[in-house]
Amino acid sequence: MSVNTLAEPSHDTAAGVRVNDFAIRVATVNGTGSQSANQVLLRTLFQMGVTVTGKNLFPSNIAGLPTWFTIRLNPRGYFGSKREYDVLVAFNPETAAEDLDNLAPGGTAVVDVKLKLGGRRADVTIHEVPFGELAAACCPDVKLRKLVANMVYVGVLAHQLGLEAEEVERAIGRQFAAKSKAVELNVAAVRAGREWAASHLPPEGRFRAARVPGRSEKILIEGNAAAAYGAIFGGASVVAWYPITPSSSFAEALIEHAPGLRTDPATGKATYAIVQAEDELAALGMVLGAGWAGARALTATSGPGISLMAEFAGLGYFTEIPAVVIDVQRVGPSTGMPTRTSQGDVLSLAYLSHGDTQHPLLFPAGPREYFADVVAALDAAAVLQTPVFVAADLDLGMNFWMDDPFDYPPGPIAHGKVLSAEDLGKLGGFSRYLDIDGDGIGYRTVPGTPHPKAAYFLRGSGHTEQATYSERGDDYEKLMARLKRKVESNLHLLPAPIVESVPGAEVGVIAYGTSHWATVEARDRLAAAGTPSSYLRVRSWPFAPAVREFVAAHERVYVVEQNRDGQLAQLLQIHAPDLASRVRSVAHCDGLPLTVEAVEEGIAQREGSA
Amino acid sequence: MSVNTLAEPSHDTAAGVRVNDFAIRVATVNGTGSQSANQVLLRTLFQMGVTVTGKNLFPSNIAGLPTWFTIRLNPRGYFGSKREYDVLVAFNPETAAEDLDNLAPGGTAVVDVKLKLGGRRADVTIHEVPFGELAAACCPDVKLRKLVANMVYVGVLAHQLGLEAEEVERAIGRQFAAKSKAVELNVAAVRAGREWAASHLPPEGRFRAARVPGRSEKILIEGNAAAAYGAIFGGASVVAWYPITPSSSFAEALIEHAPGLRTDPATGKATYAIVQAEDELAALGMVLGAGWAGARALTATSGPGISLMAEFAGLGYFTEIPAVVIDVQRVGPSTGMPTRTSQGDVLSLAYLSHGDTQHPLLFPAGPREYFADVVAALDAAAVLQTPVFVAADLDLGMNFWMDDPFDYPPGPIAHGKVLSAEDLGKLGGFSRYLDIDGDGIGYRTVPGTPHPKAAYFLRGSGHTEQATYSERGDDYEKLMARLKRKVESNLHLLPAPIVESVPGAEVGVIAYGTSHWATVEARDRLAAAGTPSSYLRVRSWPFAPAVREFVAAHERVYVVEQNRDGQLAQLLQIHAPDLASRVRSVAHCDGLPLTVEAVEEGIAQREGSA
Amino acid sequence: MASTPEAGPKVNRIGLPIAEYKGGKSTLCGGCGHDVITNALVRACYEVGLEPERVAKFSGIGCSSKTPAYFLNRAHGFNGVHGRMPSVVTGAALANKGLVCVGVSGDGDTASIGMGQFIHLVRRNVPVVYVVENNGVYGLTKGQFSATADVGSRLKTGVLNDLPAVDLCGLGIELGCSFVARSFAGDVKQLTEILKAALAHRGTAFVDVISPCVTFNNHPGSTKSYDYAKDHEAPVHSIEFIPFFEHPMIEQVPGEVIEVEMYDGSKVRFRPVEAEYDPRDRHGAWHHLSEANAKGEILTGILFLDPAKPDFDSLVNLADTPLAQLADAQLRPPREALDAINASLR
Amino acid sequence: MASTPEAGPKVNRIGLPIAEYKGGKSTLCGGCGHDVITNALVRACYEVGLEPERVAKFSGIGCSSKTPAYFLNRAHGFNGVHGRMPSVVTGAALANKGLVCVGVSGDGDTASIGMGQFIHLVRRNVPVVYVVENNGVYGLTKGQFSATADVGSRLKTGVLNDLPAVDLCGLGIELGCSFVARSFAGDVKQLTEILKAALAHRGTAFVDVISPCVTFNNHPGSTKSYDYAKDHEAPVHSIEFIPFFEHPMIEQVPGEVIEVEMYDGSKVRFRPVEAEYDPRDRHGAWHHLSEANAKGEILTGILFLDPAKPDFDSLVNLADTPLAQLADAQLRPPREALDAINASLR
Ligand SMILES: Cc1ncc(C[n+]2csc(CCOP(=O)(O)OP(=O)(O)O)c2C)c(N)n1
Ligand SMILES: Cc1ncc(C[n+]2csc(CCOP(=O)(O)OP(=O)(O)O)c2C)c(N)n1
Ligand code: SF4
Ligand code: SF4
Ligand SMILES: [Mg+2]
Ligand SMILES: [Mg+2]
Repeated sequence: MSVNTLAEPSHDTAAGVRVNDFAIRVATVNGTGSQSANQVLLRTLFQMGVTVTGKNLFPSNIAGLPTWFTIRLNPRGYFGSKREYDVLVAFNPETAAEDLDNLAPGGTAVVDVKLKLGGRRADVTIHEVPFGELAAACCPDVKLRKLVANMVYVGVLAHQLGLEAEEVERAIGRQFAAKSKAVELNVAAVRAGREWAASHLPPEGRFRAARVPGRSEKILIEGNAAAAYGAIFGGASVVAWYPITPSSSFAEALIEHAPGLRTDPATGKATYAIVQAEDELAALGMVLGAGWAGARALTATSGPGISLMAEFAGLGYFTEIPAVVIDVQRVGPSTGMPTRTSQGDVLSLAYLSHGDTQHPLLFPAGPREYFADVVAALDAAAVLQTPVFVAADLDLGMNFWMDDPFDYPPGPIAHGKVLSAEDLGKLGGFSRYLDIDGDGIGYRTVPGTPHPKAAYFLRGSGHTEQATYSERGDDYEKLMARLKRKVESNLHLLPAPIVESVPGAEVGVIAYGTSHWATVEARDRLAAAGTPSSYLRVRSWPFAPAVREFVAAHERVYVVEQNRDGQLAQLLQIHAPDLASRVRSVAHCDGLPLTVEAVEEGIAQREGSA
Repeated sequence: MSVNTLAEPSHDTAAGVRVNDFAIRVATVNGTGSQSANQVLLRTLFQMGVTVTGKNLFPSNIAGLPTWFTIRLNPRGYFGSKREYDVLVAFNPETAAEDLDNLAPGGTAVVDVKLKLGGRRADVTIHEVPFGELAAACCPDVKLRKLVANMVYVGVLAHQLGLEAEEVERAIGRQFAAKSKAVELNVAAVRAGREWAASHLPPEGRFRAARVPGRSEKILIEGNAAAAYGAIFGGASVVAWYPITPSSSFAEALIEHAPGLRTDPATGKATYAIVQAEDELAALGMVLGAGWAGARALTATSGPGISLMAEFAGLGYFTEIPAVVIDVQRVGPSTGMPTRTSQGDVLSLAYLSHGDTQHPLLFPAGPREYFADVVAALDAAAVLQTPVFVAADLDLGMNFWMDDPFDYPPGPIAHGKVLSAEDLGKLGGFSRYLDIDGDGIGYRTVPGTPHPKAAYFLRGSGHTEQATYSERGDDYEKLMARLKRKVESNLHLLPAPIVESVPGAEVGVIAYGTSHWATVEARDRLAAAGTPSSYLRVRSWPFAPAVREFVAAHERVYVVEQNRDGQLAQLLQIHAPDLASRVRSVAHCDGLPLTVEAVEEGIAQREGSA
Repeated sequence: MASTPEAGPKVNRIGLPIAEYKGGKSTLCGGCGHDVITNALVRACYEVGLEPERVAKFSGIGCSSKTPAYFLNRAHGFNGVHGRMPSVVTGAALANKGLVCVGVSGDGDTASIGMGQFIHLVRRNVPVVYVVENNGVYGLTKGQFSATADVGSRLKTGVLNDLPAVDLCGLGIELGCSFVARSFAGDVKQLTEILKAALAHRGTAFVDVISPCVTFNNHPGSTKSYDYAKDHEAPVHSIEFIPFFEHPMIEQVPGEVIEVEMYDGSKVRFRPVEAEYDPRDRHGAWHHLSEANAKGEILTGILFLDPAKPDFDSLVNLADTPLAQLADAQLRPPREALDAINASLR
Repeated sequence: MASTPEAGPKVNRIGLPIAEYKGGKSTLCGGCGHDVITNALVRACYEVGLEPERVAKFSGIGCSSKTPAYFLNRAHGFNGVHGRMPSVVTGAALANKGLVCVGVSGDGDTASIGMGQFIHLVRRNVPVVYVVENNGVYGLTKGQFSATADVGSRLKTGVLNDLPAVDLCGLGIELGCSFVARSFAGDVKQLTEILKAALAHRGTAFVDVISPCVTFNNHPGSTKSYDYAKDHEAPVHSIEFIPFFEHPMIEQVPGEVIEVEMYDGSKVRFRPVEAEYDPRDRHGAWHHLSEANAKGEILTGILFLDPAKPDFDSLVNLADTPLAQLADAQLRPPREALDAINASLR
């Protein structure tokens, strides 16, 4: 994904009206159906072609706690988050006052009249809406009223923001799919809200959404669903998982979509297996067993699962088994904040397991890339014969993103060096761990290959090139050196960094994964304020040579990431010790999607004292 | 432990006879009783006051595979290993030829006459001994003959090396403790060997051992046993473990020695609990449960166990529970070489668990220090309220080392900030995670404290200073910042580095743990060859300020360690990025105790190309 | 009993009102079975007059595992990691043998990820009241099947479970667990008596409670719904718990009633519903349970009970003073002892 | 049978001599029970005429777990990490449903660290012959007690085990494992028949074999020694395995003999020693076993058997072609499918 793919002309108009350039925050209680309402809002804007992001901030329980949904509209194609919000729907009595206090000056708030907040602030517009009455009027069923009330605020906003009624209704249709009764009910509720607003509020709000033409190709999707499609098109055949937020929706999307796409038409049977394991140790064990036996195997988890997978990860590395692990990172350590985003597992992933290891990592930034990275990881794992990790995060995985459509995987499926019975017939045998091709990668066979010389014995203990047991120091050293070489001399298999060189810039900025989006915008702001910078987006580790070159070409290099310790910056300092003093960490992690302001301030501060 | 504590006058004599300055290798088959014979040899030399090291190289099975025992005698107080050996006892038919081929030119070999190796090399002295006959003669019981044959080689060596007969017999007495029949039998076998040698071999060998006076204070002990005493004197009260080489002998020594030292005299009951857990996850879980409940809790394991402990380690860090984990490192990743030594877990330990973590590490180099480090770790864990890791290794843990006697722990037992019911009565309550003292460390209470305000709720999820649940970004950031500060501002609780500054030296050398011993000697050799160097021995991580100063004071700093990737060097590069280019890794790991030659060549080579 | 209207005390045996046994506000879904169990725990602790400070609470991760924050605010709590509560309890019980350990787990937490540790806890007979709030799903991760889901049970999405359920009570009996009970969040009276008996037991008191997840597993087609459990519950006996400090109302035990004396002198009286059900008979218990499972019945009650089995603390021969409270002189041998060791190593 | 002297074939049904079923040289202690089991496995595979290349061997870590290197050199092997063999087998069995999976584990590997995974493997009925070489100790780490050590058993050092043994067969029966057997390395004939039956089973065929550790647990005072097991073995029946490709010698099944047909058409005939022992009766099996354990008897034989229980591969509804052998066109949907997805996301 390139930078600023969605740039569009600014829509700012006169008279202080802001068009397509503001943020809406909806504050509700979870488990009350507000997610559907928020999805409808987001989808409507998307359908109108507006560059839009939706960030769901939800608690780690099932019902009854505060949740916030933030939608940002933006005319310059930015997908980063910003600290402020301009429009507020305050629906949660517990947080309403605080939410209102944090509304940007000049903003607009839609609050339940019952909350009696009308007079709380003079510098914002506060619309008090009788949600209860409106819901009651359009929903005879008392049980459903709470749900329906959410759609009433969609209606009020639709009026104030100028959302196209048709698109709202289309969005509702999609949201409730086949359930026509639900569609009707919700459409009615939106109408009730809109009508109430039309007769009680000023005709137009200060914040308006306007259709942007030429966006018909874009897609809107949750990151984990994109990754599930990646697994399906990447040819994954055995997937083992254990439920954990924020990775579960990956497996659940797979369970939903695989039957339609990967059922053998002749027999109606599955060309894949999805197993809910008893825990993450077992999930990776299954993946390794399957990968060894010739399947394209994959698991998805989050931090605690990664910790539990450490021993098996070392086995996979040391015995050279293809495997893919998706880590949808959340805030750690320990249980941490399970419903908050982070890039805090980078160091753990890179060196997962005791002993010397080094696991390739991929860092997708958006859904289209997440799709492609899962495909690439499956291929790289097969070719490199090693566990490969896709380091996603909650922001990417569980939020809905607007993106370009998925690309069909460019090449054929890569299976790596696998010998068939015929090959063995010609060769007369093979040495599993012998580096005949000089690329560090040996040839493997899979069990069941019908040839008397096909078998080898895989073991997590020391072994020779012929896969026999060994406690010899020289065998061990040779093996370990080859494992290092194997990864480091085949970096072309991993997604390459994307570089944007700005001639004359002293400052270089590096980001990766979802840190990209705020960084893009922060760089523009910094450039406007007199600090131009070059940019490199890391898409995999170990670092490609271009990363070193980039650092070498700049006086000061800021590594932007979402954790406490600047983990990728540390990897970079280890990678280029002679340039380590140029590497500065702009690490920020409070569990919320990274904001433009955090990046901008982080760099500006350090530049100030540079 | 200071450098060269055992320096003694050189004993080299004329006529090419080498006194107290050579290495003996005994090559046998494991499970045949040769360990006792080797212990007797080692112990005899120790009793004669000779500076001696014994390295047992054994396979990862129980019986029938090759094993080597190497004893080095040394007049300059060095404890490092060297590559060559000068005296060989070739007792294993399978490896005898190779063992003989590797004997240093001019060396002496004692081989079984049956092996017919007498004529294999002209540049060494080969003594062919009829072990079978000699054993048969002194041991009527056919079943025991194989065992007894080992003692016959002790007798032959005793004659050739000039071991004092009394000391040999005293050593046998100790080895077989109460079993007087075994003592008799073995003494007879040694005599048979000695007598045969007296009548068949030249009166004196080229390699001689001579008594060194003034060594009566020294002790000889296996590292893990020293650590077990450390646990006993450190006040450990709950120990959970799961068997794994090379850590099991720690727990087994504890089980052996604790009853005599930690039984309540009044009741005959134990003031400790030792539990064999069902695996390492459970072992650390028990330790955390016990530490939280107020015990001084500890576990010992090796690499695979460390991997399995990752999740719990993160919990301990994030919730601030005192715990000590001893990692007796072996060669990884995965099962690797379970009976070989390594320092390959350093990075894993430092950052064990997903998310941002940072665990204090201690690096003992010898048994006396291992004892002290376990005591220090128990204290540091209690005061810092965090898991502390003692990073030992197989070489230290499972070999017998000569050392100065243990020091009684200097201060009282440190319990850290624990509030009693009386304290609470005065204070009226407390906030578990509030940093009132400004040192990053809060006050804790233990369950069962009889005060209505004593309780707090420990959770691995986000929490406030009052230990209540929180998903607030600012609470999280504050907590994480304090955790970092807590460790980094209390480094004085960890053993300080030992520095030896050589004025004018451009080169600095850093080592840690057992890498120390070969490094000491390699530095002397390098200095003699024209490359003087300063030295810093790291004894804990995070690094004390002195480490940075040391790097800053030298042009080139070599970090000597036993792993593939130069893990401590990496930690140092991260610690001092502005000096990172000075840090060079001399990493070597083939599973054998680090040799002087590996260090010397490693540094010399890099110096050559510097 | 302390709670009978006649006695009607505002405070219990140790002078505390029930409010002192309460915890923080629950954040679970309204109607969740787990909240019912929380209340039963509060009541049981109150009625047996436990000092709240003597209790230590434990849990893993899940909706169920959140509940220790919702009872006994005056007791320390340890909400650890997923599936590993047993080891944490084991360590704490060793550190302080004076604690009354109460653990709350879920079916996912215990029967899926936690299976190994659970079995080893039972094997050691670690003293703890171990409650599983069993809803057949992973509530907190939004309703996937757990290992206690029955064959043929369906999720709301229509997904069918085709793997056999692990029966934690059957497993407990097979393993010789010294106290095995099953109850139902819809049967608070029975549940409370069982919990009181569990608190009087020394060793692992395992209590599996069917605790419907109203959000993800309370629909028709589920075998862990309130309706299903109500229709299929089959108590093997009625239970009366008589704490050690109270005189039984009826001194004479009627013939068909089985009375078992617990470790602390309390008594449990069982009046069989299923003819001849004797909770002291391990074979009979396994047999009954296995047959009931085959019929789709949910057998409830204290299914098996062996108050005499030695618990882990006694096997380990712990000092009388809890290890956590030992004086320094008991923790560190004197200087002479080290001198002797040094001498022995020469 | 293929091995009877009359038939005396140098090769088996598929034309292979027994040498083609052998493995590398054992590095275990001379006399170790595990080596006996290795030989029985070689013989069983040879006699049923298995193509060695169809077999996949699995193990964890331990002396026992080393043994897959000592049989069937022509089969792939996976010697993984300690206690986690079940998950690895599960993955491999899914990847290639054509494999005959044979796993060898130890009592430490399965009953201590591996307990959780073992139970979940059994619950899924993963198709594998799962052998536990049970010596009551951790051989490879020098003889500590494992979770199958009996109460009262003593180590050579005198250390007493005071924790109850986990009975893996009892556990298997409780969990509804579809094939539960126990044998003894001192009873090779029975063991070989059991292994042949296990190879003919589809689902988890669990075989617990008392396999004395001559170095650490074969002394008087041990309950897992050769002598103890010889003295206490109590076979419930004698077993005759009739492979699908052979005609039984006696066509007519005598009255007291129970014949069970296996998945591949082979037959197993049981002649009860214990009166009325019926291996198809789960309740009876549990009961017998439980009583025998109480008496200190080691019940051997195929204790329970249910050839009809669906195995995991069939529950998962796998394609006919093993997943590992699918063509690219079956692994990656066509371009149009992705176009349709993109369109659906607009
Ligand atoms: C190691 C790990 N894996 C996965 C999770 C995610 N997770 C949280 S709760 C839970 C299951 C809870 O199920 P259960 O124990 O039945 O509790 P319930 O919510 O149903 O009460 C899972 C899988 C986790 N927290 N840690
Ligand atoms: C994670 C882990 N913990 C501990 C060990 C050490 N270890 C190796 S084998 C073994 C026990 C083996 O016992 P068992 O399975 O009974 O096999 P046996 O040697 O008795 O045949 C242990 C604890 C290990 N390899 N990995
Ligand atoms: S999701 Fe289910 S288990 Fe969790 S709180 Fe809600 S009802 Fe209870
Ligand atoms: S130690 Fe025991 S189990 Fe291991 S090989 Fe020797 S006899 Fe067998
Ligand atoms: Mg549940
Ligand atoms: Mg064993």
